[in-house]
Amino acid sequence: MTSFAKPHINLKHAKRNALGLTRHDYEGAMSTLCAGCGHDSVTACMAKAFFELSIEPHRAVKISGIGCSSKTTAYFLSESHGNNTVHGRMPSVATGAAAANAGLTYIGVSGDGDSLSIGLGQFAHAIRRNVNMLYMLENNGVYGLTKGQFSASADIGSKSKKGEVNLSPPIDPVTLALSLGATFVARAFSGDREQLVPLIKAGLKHNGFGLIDVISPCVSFNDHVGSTKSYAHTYKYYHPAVHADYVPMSEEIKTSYAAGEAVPVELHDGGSIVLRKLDEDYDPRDRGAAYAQIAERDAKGEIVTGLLYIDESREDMAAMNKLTSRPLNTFPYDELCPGSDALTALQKGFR
Amino acid sequence: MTSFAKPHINLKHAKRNALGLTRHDYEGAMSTLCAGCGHDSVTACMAKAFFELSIEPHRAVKISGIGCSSKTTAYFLSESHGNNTVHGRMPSVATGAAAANAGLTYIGVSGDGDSLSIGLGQFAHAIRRNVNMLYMLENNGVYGLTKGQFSASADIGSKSKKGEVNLSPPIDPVTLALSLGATFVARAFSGDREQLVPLIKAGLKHNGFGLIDVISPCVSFNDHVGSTKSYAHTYKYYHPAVHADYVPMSEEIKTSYAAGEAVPVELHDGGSIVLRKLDEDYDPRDRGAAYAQIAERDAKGEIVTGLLYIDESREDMAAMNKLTSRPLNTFPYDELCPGSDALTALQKGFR
Amino acid sequence: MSTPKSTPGINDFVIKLANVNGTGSASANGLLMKSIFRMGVPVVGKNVFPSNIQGLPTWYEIRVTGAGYGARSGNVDMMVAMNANTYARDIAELRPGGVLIYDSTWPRQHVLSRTDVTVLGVPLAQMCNAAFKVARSRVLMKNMAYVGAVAALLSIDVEVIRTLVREMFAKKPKLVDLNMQALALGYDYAMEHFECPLPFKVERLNETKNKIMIDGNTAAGLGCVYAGATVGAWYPITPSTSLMDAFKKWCEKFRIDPKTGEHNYCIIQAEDELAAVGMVVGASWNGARAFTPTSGPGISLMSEFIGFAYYAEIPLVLFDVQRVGPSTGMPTRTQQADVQMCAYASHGDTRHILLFPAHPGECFTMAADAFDLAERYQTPVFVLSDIDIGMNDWMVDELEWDDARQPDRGKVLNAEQIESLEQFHRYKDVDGDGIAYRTLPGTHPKGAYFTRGSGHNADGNYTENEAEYQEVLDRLVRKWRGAADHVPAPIVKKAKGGKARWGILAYGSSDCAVLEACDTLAAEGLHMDYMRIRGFPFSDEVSDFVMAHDHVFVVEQNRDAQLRGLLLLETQIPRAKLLPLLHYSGEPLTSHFVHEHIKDAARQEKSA
Amino acid sequence: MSTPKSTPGINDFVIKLANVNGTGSASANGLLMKSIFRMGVPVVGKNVFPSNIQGLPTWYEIRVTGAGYGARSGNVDMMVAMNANTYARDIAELRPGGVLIYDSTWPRQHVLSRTDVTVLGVPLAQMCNAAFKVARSRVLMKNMAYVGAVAALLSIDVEVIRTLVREMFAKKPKLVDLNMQALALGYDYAMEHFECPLPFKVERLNETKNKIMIDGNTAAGLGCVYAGATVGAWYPITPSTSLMDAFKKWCEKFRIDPKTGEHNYCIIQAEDELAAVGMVVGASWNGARAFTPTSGPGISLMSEFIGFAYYAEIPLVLFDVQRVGPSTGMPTRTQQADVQMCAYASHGDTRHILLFPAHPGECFTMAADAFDLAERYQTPVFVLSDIDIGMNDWMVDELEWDDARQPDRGKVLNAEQIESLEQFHRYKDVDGDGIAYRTLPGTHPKGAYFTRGSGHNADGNYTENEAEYQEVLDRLVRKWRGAADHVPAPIVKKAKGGKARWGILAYGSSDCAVLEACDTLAAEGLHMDYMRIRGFPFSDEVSDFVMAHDHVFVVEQNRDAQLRGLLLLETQIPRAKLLPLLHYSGEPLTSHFVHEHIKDAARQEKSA
Ligand SMILES: Cc1ncc(C[n+]2csc(CCOP(=O)(O)OP(=O)(O)O)c2C)c(N)n1
Ligand SMILES: Cc1ncc(C[n+]2csc(CCOP(=O)(O)OP(=O)(O)O)c2C)c(N)n1
Ligand code: SF4
Ligand code: SF4
Ligand SMILES: [Mg+2]
Ligand SMILES: [Mg+2]
Repeated sequence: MTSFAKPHINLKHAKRNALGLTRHDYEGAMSTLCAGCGHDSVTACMAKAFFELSIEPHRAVKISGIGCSSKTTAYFLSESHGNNTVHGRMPSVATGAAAANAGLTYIGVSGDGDSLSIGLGQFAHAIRRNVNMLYMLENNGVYGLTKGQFSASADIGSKSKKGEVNLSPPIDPVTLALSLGATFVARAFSGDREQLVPLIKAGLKHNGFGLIDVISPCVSFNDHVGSTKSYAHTYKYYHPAVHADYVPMSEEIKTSYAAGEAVPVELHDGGSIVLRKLDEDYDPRDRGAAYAQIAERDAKGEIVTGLLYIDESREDMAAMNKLTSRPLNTFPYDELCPGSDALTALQKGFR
Repeated sequence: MTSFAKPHINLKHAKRNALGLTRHDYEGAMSTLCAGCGHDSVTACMAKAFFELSIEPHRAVKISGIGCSSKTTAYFLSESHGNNTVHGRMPSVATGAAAANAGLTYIGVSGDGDSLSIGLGQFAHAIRRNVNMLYMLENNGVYGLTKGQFSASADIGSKSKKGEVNLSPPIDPVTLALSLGATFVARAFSGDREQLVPLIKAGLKHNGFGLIDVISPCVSFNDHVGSTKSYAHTYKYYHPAVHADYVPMSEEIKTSYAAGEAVPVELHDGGSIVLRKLDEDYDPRDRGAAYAQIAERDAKGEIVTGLLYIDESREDMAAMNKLTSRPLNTFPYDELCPGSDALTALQKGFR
Repeated sequence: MSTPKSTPGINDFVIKLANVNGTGSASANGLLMKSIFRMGVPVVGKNVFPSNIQGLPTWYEIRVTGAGYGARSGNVDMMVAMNANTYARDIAELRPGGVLIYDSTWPRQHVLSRTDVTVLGVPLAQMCNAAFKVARSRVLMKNMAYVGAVAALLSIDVEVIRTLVREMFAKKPKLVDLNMQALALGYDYAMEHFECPLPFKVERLNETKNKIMIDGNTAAGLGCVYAGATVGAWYPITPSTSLMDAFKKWCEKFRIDPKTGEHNYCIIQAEDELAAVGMVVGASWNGARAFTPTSGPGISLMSEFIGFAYYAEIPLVLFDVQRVGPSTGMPTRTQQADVQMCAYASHGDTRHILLFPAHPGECFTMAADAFDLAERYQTPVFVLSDIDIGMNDWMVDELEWDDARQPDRGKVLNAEQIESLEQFHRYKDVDGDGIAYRTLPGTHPKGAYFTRGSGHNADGNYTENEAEYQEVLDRLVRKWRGAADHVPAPIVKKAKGGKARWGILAYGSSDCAVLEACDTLAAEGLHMDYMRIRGFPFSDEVSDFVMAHDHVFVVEQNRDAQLRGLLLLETQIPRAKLLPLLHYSGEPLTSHFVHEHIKDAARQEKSA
Repeated sequence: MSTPKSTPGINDFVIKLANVNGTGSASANGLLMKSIFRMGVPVVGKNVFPSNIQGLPTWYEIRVTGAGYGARSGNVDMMVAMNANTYARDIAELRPGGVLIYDSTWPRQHVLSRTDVTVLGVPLAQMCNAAFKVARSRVLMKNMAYVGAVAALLSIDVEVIRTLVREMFAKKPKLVDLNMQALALGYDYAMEHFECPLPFKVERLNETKNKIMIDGNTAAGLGCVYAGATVGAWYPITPSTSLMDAFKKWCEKFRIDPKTGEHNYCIIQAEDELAAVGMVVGASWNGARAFTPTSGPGISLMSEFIGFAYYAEIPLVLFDVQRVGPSTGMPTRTQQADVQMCAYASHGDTRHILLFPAHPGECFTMAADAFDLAERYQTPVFVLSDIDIGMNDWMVDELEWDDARQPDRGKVLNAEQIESLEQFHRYKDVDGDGIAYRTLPGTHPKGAYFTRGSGHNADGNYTENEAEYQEVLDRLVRKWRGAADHVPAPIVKKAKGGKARWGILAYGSSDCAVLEACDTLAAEGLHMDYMRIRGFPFSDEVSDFVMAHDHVFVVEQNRDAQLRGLLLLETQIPRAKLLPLLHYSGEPLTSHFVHEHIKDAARQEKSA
């Protein structure tokens, strides 16, 4: 909702990134979400991460579905193209866009309703295809925009604002993604920007589908006592297991890490994601173990966060399709059309 | 395709079940599938299981999507109502049907294309709701009816008939169902009727959503060398881990099992499913452990089969909805309509 | 277009309240409206809200109409301007001579921009900040405070408001006092500072005696309960959500066994609309009365299943509470732009039954009719409501129910009937009316058949044979045509004083505006006959009505004249007779709009 | 209806081959047809196959037509009856005096049922069992054996067949010998036992010189390559699957860098049609030429996204290879019953551009046109083919490509153009043609805008304002109307000898049958003008054509006269002028059907 313009004033001494841009250059229209909504915190983290990575805003593309969360693509990076599509089907639009031009940075923003009910199929299949994008799932356990129905991520026993108790087992995006072969799986909390900003940077730099499931409380419909997605509940039970940050190629990784303490994962672009284990026995490189650990702690009500799994070895969609590195949307026509002679020649086979 | 009637002749001395019916009474129209198709074996097992359980055919309901697998509902239980719906959306129709009358036995038949691509969302959410039905997923790794495209269950590295190699990670119905909280999860092979028939019986008697993922080779499009869903490959690598059979209440469980060898799981109707562990260390009562074991062996190319997980404690959809035990579709109208006096009374609130 | 001309008077004026979404204004405004209703004076209320939870502009319009009209008039006589972001536009909308009320806590430039209106400042924030401690109360109580001021200005009986407050907060007595206090703040301030009441004001009448105030979704949900519906499946979408909320509420009241706590209904929140309609297909096929409420995007997603139900002949009741399209459009604004889609939804040759309720009263009755028709014709039936009907409180006649009414379950064979048959043929036209007999699963072994969306013959068997396929397809049209005389019949209001040359056709929420426009036009000497269409396929009456006039205006709330399109496709009416009169801004239609357009057309004809 | 009367003759007869699905007959039958084509004699081939992989009945019809007609005639002069399950029906279909060929290995009751046809038994199974060892060969080789027999009876040049066999099995030389042997078996048997050739037979001509035999899906896939499409997303569905198979094949031929192996195309098998169309939306929005092939059920599922693309103004190319509806219907049979759905797909006020290719040649050209139109008008464009065009091999003129042709990418601003703008307004009608300028992501910071399916104004900003909303919606209709003169123009074939009183309108795969019927009718003294419609919205030419005639028959392959419906909705043509002539059995239309209906109508008019 860009109907209210946010005044855009760059402070003279504001910090500038490698492109000479300030934080303000990464902002968007004024948010129309409820005051205090977790999604607004996530939006701020997005802007910060892009700023710190010095990504040119117009070389980024924001795609979303429908929901309060999906609206937020309008509230950061006003110089990026945005596409606020239809409910639950952002992944397919992002997939098509990424096919057309693999040279831009793709961010998908969605909600738990958008991704886990109507959009479950597309979410799962974008993971399978390993589309090169950052997928932010702003998870509040409810349908915010339609006023508070349970979503599929609501936990068993969690209470709605009206007092109803959810009985169906939740779909956990993290374990689901792991079981579908996802290559970058993280969980975070909108209330912890120190953790989230570096995760976003790592996700943006990961080559393939990067999922960040952010618990992002809905203050209007799911922030009451009895809700397991409330701010208070999440604050109490979330547990950072693995910290991750992106280190560009230019910055040499200076420290040499003690074994089991921090590990650099080398990226496509020469940079690295540095993993710092806060839980010694958590291994974000072993899918099976990660799954088991998360499942076990989930069962105890603990919310394990951080970069829970990473695999830089798998090909992304572009590579699996042997896509040329030149964007398909800029190919000159004469390289695409085989021409009349070829047409004459091939028709010999039709006689 | 019931256009070809199968001659229906009961042999005089044919074995009869408790209802006095013979195997023939559980058959359907002549199959129009390819000779040798795995799905026909599954169909035969279905008929046998119903016969052995002495279920009245007209008290069973068969629902399916679209695909060769989905056609098979016409080929057994000709005295049951069948509903061959639209592609991928059998689960919702089954859910609605079960809501209308919880007193019948519901069987859903689907394929890997039907369930894991277009139908993934419905499949997952029927599991979450724990709809009381048996869900047969006849899994051949391809789209049979549309002539051999890869389905989402195709393994990485599996080859198509034309020689293409699949690169995307498979969606495994078993691990997916486990991660979604399914209460009865089995895997089987159409080539092993000894294992499948008892599993079907157990699944039919389970109170809730019973998934049987049957590897059921497509002889026309996915039975070649290089395919991991071919008959030969499956035969070689499938491994029965847990055998399960249904024992009705009337039949006392005679043997007393040595610890760790066989365990009866008590059912709603008073009968039991008796689990016999062929793998000593496999525990079909521990979701996390089951998941980890299957994932580990899958990774090695081993196809673990049998009743891989069971949980009789969870409420099914009817119970979660506090549904009356009387079928909703037979309620007399005067019990449903509050009448004119109530209408007058309630309208006081609208002034 | 010119603005309306009539001046406000006793029991004849419009109050518009401009608020910020999420500040609790809607309930205060509703209370204001209801207090007038309780004074026996007819009211029309329209809540125009944004697709947002908090912060965007929202408006509430209350028309006080002693004459009992049901539409917006198009006037604004009093504006309560509570939203700084929309001041300019709100003030501009006020008619010359109108009254502007604003919060004078802060100086406001805009209020000075017009000299032709009376500006009344009330220091609402200041008073509330002084009186209340909690921040949230300070915001909320401003609403009650302006209600008090308005009550004083319009001489609304404060005791009536107080009673309403007590009822509203019956379960939260603390809130009663707070609200009473706020009410008094505004009331007293107005009495003290302004000359109360204004020349236009409320005076007790006795015109709301057998009336209720209800929204269409609540009424439709209630209608489903009375119809005996037992299964409801849905996916949340504005503006249909409250229909299922209502069904749930009534079921909880009437359908839970007090002893066992068991439910004789089942409501399923589906994972999406594809699943919601699939659940209805499953439940209906299995013999329950089942339905799904949704809006345009939902119908688009349901299209494939709708075609399946049409071809496999499964009853289906769908409520499309229409909102502004295309695509996400304006999800909290009103339109009638799904008519054509619903009439022919799905690929292949398909045609469906549509019902067009004009107000919440008909949402109740047509909900019940829809189930009868769906089961009688074994086919999808759409109830095409819209956000104006569905989500606004309308004053309507008290709902009635005939206890002798029995549901029409259509041609369903019971066990005995099946037993007596030689053989059961699912799709055979036994009675010559195009409607075949059906059986329900579980009834009898001989009644089993195989339902399919693929080619089938009269026996229900698979076929790829031309003649067999066509036999079924041809019967389906015959069956559908047969419904023309069984959908609710059109309602005709003849012009007074004999034969009118011109007519009007309208449907759904356009009704009240047209009725009023007819009166206004008649007063100006332009007499029009008016027919309101209530169902599709059209009965012959519709063509007869049009043919009896030189021209007929077809009033619709969409851009593409969609119902006129159905008339072109399905009747023999010459195109030139049907003049489209289209309104598609998203705001509920005003009588003024209809009146002006027809007057213009008349003027042009005369001058031509 | 009576059966056709003309008797077969040299290069003028129909062979029908009745087979069992999955026995390899289709390629043998295709080869038979192609051999006639290579002899310079025009042919028409129709493959009627079941929705099944193995076992159900299938038919192949080859019309030999020296006159070069393109449709089925409606006759059967020779029946090769290879399917015991359909004997009765197949034999009945043969015209009196026709020739029946059957496998005389086993005695067959049915072949004796008619005395008015010549019955020729060939012991195919017996000969093949004797000659071949492998079971599968025995089955497959029966097909080549009957090809040999037919060749002898019709004096088809065996050397031509042998060349074709060699080409067909170029990569599997072992199979060449087997097939040659089988061919000889049948040929020799026939030469020995029957009087060869028959009175009706093939004689070399020179009428296929600049012709090719191609199916529409292959041609459309090729057209996408020539149009410069780079992204194709799809979900498998009969009968559109082979379109994407073809695109893939041509891309592999032309679009892989021989050095690096890199692809400059991307084909994505989506998880369903909802995703397939979403991918096309994403790719097109991002500036690639993208498309999706599908059939009716797919369009139903795509409806919501189609409305999004319409309203957000995103180019979209959709191929709907139509099959028989409603629902799953008869998925391997042909129909034109998605016309109305495609014209108005999605909720709210929406209208789209349609193209109607009549044969594979136009599938090629219109594929290219579709991308130009979609990008020019920034909207969904549907190419409405059908299974008859899409999956049958048609004889058409050699395809041509003008190397000077450049794609029309529409109004896309490049970086320089954006740089020079004061400000970019996404949805502003700068040029007065209703078409706004668009920008592509990544081009320039000033070109960034926010695409949405929710209410937006000319700047692309979110709005719930009535006037702003309407401005965009009104422009959309103007834009759409503007396309009327840019879709492929109708083609008119005037009756010989001046003004005809009656006309015919048709489109798509009905064309050839109508062309032939016109000739036949003319020969009988009934002269008709014929217009073939090739695009929607309709240009004025269409109305002018109809208005110039007393009556116009609208020939369609659907039950509900869907194109006639579009004419009623979108033109001023009086209803009575448009006489529906409908065929919807699922079999490709015959010239006989059209001829008979119009003749009857003429007779009735005379007698009336
Ligand atoms: C096809 C369709 N169905 C339903 C809706 C209504 N709808 C809008 S947002 C939403 C749920 C959003 O939930 P979530 O994705 O969790 O976002 P949140 O608002 O909680 O951030 C729904 C159901 C829609 N827009 N489109
Ligand atoms: C909406 C829709 N899209 C596509 C199809 C085409 N289709 C029919 S069956 C099928 C795949 C079936 O695969 P699977 O479920 O694995 O069944 P199998 O034939 O392998 O047993 C597809 C894509 C369809 N019928 N409907
Ligand atoms: S309703 Fe909830 S999710 Fe939506 S903006 Fe408000 S707080 Fe955020
Ligand atoms: S195509 Fe494959 S799945 Fe289908 S019937 Fe044949 S063998 Fe079975
Ligand atoms: Mg949410
Ligand atoms: Mg399959």
